[in-house]
Amino acid sequence: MSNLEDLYREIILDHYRSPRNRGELASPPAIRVEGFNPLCGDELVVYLNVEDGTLSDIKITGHGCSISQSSSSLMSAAVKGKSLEQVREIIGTFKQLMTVHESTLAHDGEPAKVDLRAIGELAALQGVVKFPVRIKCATLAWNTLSQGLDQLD
Amino acid sequence: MSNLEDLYREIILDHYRSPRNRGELASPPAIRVEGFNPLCGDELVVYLNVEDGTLSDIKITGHGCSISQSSSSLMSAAVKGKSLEQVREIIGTFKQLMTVHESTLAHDGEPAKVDLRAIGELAALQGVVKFPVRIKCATLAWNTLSQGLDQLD
Amino acid sequence: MTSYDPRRVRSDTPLMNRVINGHPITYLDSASSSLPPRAVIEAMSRYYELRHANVHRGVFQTAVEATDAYESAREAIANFIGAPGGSGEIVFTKNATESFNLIAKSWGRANLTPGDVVLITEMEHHANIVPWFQLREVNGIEVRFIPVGDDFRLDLSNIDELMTGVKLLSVTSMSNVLGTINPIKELAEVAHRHGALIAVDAAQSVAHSATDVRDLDVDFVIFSGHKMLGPTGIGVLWTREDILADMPPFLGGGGMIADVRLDGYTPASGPTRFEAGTPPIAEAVGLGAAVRYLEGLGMADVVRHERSLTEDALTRLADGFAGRVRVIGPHDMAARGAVISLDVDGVHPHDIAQVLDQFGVCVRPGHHCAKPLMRRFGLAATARASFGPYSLHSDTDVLIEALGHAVSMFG
Amino acid sequence: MTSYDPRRVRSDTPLMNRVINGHPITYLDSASSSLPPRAVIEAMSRYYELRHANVHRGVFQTAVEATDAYESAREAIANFIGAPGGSGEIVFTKNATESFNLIAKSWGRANLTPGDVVLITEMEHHANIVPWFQLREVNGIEVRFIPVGDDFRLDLSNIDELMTGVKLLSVTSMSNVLGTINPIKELAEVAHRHGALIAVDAAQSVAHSATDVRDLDVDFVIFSGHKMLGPTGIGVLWTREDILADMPPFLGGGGMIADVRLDGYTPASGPTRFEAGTPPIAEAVGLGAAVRYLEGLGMADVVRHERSLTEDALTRLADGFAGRVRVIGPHDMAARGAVISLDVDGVHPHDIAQVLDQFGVCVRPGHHCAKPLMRRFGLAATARASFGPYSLHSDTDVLIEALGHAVSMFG
Ligand SMILES: Cc1ncc(COP(=O)(O)O)c(C=O)c1O
Ligand SMILES: Cc1ncc(COP(=O)(O)O)c(C=O)c1O
Repeated sequence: MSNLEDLYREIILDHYRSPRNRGELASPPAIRVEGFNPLCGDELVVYLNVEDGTLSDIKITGHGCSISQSSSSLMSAAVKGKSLEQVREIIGTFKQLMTVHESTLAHDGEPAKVDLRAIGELAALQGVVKFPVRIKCATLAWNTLSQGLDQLD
Repeated sequence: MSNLEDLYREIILDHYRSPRNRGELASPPAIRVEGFNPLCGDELVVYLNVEDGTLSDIKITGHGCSISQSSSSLMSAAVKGKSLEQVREIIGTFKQLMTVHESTLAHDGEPAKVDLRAIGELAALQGVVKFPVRIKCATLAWNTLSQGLDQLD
Repeated sequence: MTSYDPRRVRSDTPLMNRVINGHPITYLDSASSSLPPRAVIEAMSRYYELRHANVHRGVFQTAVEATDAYESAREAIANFIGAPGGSGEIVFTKNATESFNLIAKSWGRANLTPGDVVLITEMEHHANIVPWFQLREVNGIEVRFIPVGDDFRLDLSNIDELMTGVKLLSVTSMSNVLGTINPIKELAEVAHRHGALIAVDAAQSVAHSATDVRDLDVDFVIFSGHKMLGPTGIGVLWTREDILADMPPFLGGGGMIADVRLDGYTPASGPTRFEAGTPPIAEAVGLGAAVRYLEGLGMADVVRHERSLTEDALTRLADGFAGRVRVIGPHDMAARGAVISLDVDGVHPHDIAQVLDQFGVCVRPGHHCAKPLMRRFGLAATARASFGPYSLHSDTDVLIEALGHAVSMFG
Repeated sequence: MTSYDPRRVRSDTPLMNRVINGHPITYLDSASSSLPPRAVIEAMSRYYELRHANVHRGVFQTAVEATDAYESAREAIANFIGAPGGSGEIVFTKNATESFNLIAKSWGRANLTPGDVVLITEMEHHANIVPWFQLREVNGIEVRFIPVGDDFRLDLSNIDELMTGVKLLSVTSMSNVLGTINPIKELAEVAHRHGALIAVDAAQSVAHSATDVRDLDVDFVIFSGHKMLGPTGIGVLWTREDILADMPPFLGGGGMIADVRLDGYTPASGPTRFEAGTPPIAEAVGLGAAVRYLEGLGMADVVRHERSLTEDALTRLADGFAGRVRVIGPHDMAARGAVISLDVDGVHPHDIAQVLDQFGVCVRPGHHCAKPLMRRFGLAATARASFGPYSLHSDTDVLIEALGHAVSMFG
């Protein structure tokens, strides 16, 4: 069960049971992006308010498994109120976190270093990499957010 | 090699090298029937002249393996000049000859009895039943002849 | 005569020795794909070791043997489903899905014109939906659905109205999500009364009950090898000889022709017309072995055993979780099979499957290729457990225990 | 690095132990289907014994392993043919024939309009002819043939004229009857200069020479598992990612969709859009093992060995039978492969194959699914001998001896 406890850490279950920043924002002005995982049926809608280069508000609706739901909740908490530059940095760090395990296996080199302290609660998602089929659950919200930011350019 | 010599008896090779009744008949009045074995590419055309209930003449053209060619030659020699009733009897006897082996295997009962003396040289084709894939070569001419007779009805 | 014992089937099945996360495997995903017995695996290995060759046009010994093996599999299947015309009515495809595409793209294109209706049901697998949508794009047919009631059964109250304009009724014999067994014989009678044909998706039923196409009086039956203890890579289409004879070719290539010229081609007759290219030879050998194995078990005994497993599991699921576990499918045993879809309050099917995996329990989360049905019941996914002839009551013990962990974990 | 030894390949191949009519088998029918090594047979058995499950939507351990095994086979094949876009360009089909039907019925229907020309050759296999005739029936395209010269090679003298109106040039890399190897790189250049795409039937070449789709600069490549030491029931279509992205669905069903509603469906993207239903999972595992086995041999060494076998056999056939044995195919070794079709004066190919079988020699009589080519040379059939990586010069000894018997028997 140790693996399983790695996956379903208390923080994750907490965010699953009580997701942060759940809901909608009026769009426009908010950016509205849909995310979809056809294999699982997970669906998300991410709403973004950007003001003066800052992600002033974020709301998320949708349904999915505990991993995709908690990941979106953790994400929303991590990026809300941050500058767009910081948001992009957090996205980058998260994606690194999700590939550490695989790249270590694949290239047999130095594992990429992720500064776990810098990402706070997000580190709880680290256990997902041991379950490769679930990585796409964890990344759905993040990819959707990225798409939303791309619309700003 | 004993099996092989059973298949390629001297009579068969002789009919293959010097086929009897090869050629065409003016049609009409002759009945003209085509036979075709799509798997082997064997092709036959059988011409029949019927007068007063007698198969007064038969000619065959086409190409195929030694079995299909010799079988058609042996057939032509066996049926030429015979009454239609006799021809149908010979066809029946030949078909029995071609199924003796299979039915013996399939039903484990008494082998059907074929009077080998009654069919003369045709008995040389008996070895074919040991080579089930070649049975369709041996029967092509006979099926074509049957179709021709059916046109009389 | 038969002495069916699920424990013997289990010991015949190599994958049952698998250990997963420290636990012996508890395989509850036979509705997705069944586990082949040693006899099937070895029949294919022996085929490759002793007699593999391409079929149909060979004269040499192994080519003759390979052809015989391939054709005798066709006969075994014809026999298994009681095909009145014998092996000449059995077409080998790559899976059940290709079989449906064959019906739609050959029979459908030739026989349906704009406005004609193909009637299916809300509980169909995508394999029996998408080919008809594709045909609609080119032929302008209408695709109509028989609704599913709140009791998870077909709502046939308006069936005669629904049949207006219908040329084909295409329906599953058993839902791969709900476990519902549909009244095929009755539906065949309805279809024929309205001058329509009936196609049956037997993918879920063929290894779990006896199939007699003559008794059912149906016109097409399709199924897949890998759901009946056979291999992947092979499916079956059965149809009546007279229907088959009039169906135009589907895929083109070698084997399905009588002649090819620079200016055109003449198709072959019989099942080979629909078997373009080198067929799934080893797969047919494996499927033939699977059918012989199933016949050895005796389908009547298999049905009885799987009913008892299902009934027991339904009772324990209803009793055990204080109402948190809901079965999406008929709760009574009248006309339902050994497929149990679960919706667990507060636990997503993905998480259920993940937790259960830690106990070696294999259940499938997802929409099970039946999205219209999922939408009908307002669900994105279920966690589905399904039994096979090797399943035991002890599998249910492990399932219930593991499910308990999942439920308490997500509190 | 590699140390290819055909005798080791032979000892890896269980069917080589077969005794036929008292003789050890002399297998000379690899052009029809090759004999799989133990590694391929065992990879499939192990798959069924240890990790069989349906792919794609499973969370439990064996479903994850089965999916990984299936997808890693896709990667192995992408690698083997140098697919620039990797495994996302590899579609699994049931055989080479289905691959051609996929091109014709998906890409062809979407991209060709009445009057557009598909240019093929007189030496094509029916798999690369009939699908185009079928497309002609629905789309009104023109199917045009590059002629074959008396030297058994493509007559390219008028190629620029022939290219008028051509949208697709579809051509075999090696004739399965003549052994002729066609200049694919040159033809790709011609096709692209005329704004056409080029599809390559690599069924005969893929296990007998290295394939590098990037170097060849082609647009589609198709081949079959069972001709490359792999199993039956699986074929491959490779095409460039950008072409694949624009191709509409082919067969409909589960797995190939992103969504299905009561009123329509949305197809998935990537190779899965073309893989409806449960795919050939065990077959992909076997094909992956076959590709790894071939890579272990080293294709350059295999080519060298098969050239030497062919050259030797051609010489001995020309010398040995006082002109009674005619090779239907190029007599020199420039651009020809290890397929030798024979026309023997006074002995029908069926009879040759029958006599040879008595000596355990497997050769294939017939039209080899290339009827237009047979007509071109006024033949109904040939007897074809073909080599594989397990063939030895001693096979030719037995062939020549047995052929001697056949010739003298028919005097
Ligand atoms: C040149 C060529 N193309 C295509 C095919 C068709 O392959 P398959 O029968 O596996 O579909 C063959 C095999 O006979 C072939 O030799
Ligand atoms: C009811 C039903 N029909 C059709 C299919 C499709 O079978 P296959 O994927 O083997 O084509 C399935 C399998 O998922 C099924 O459950």
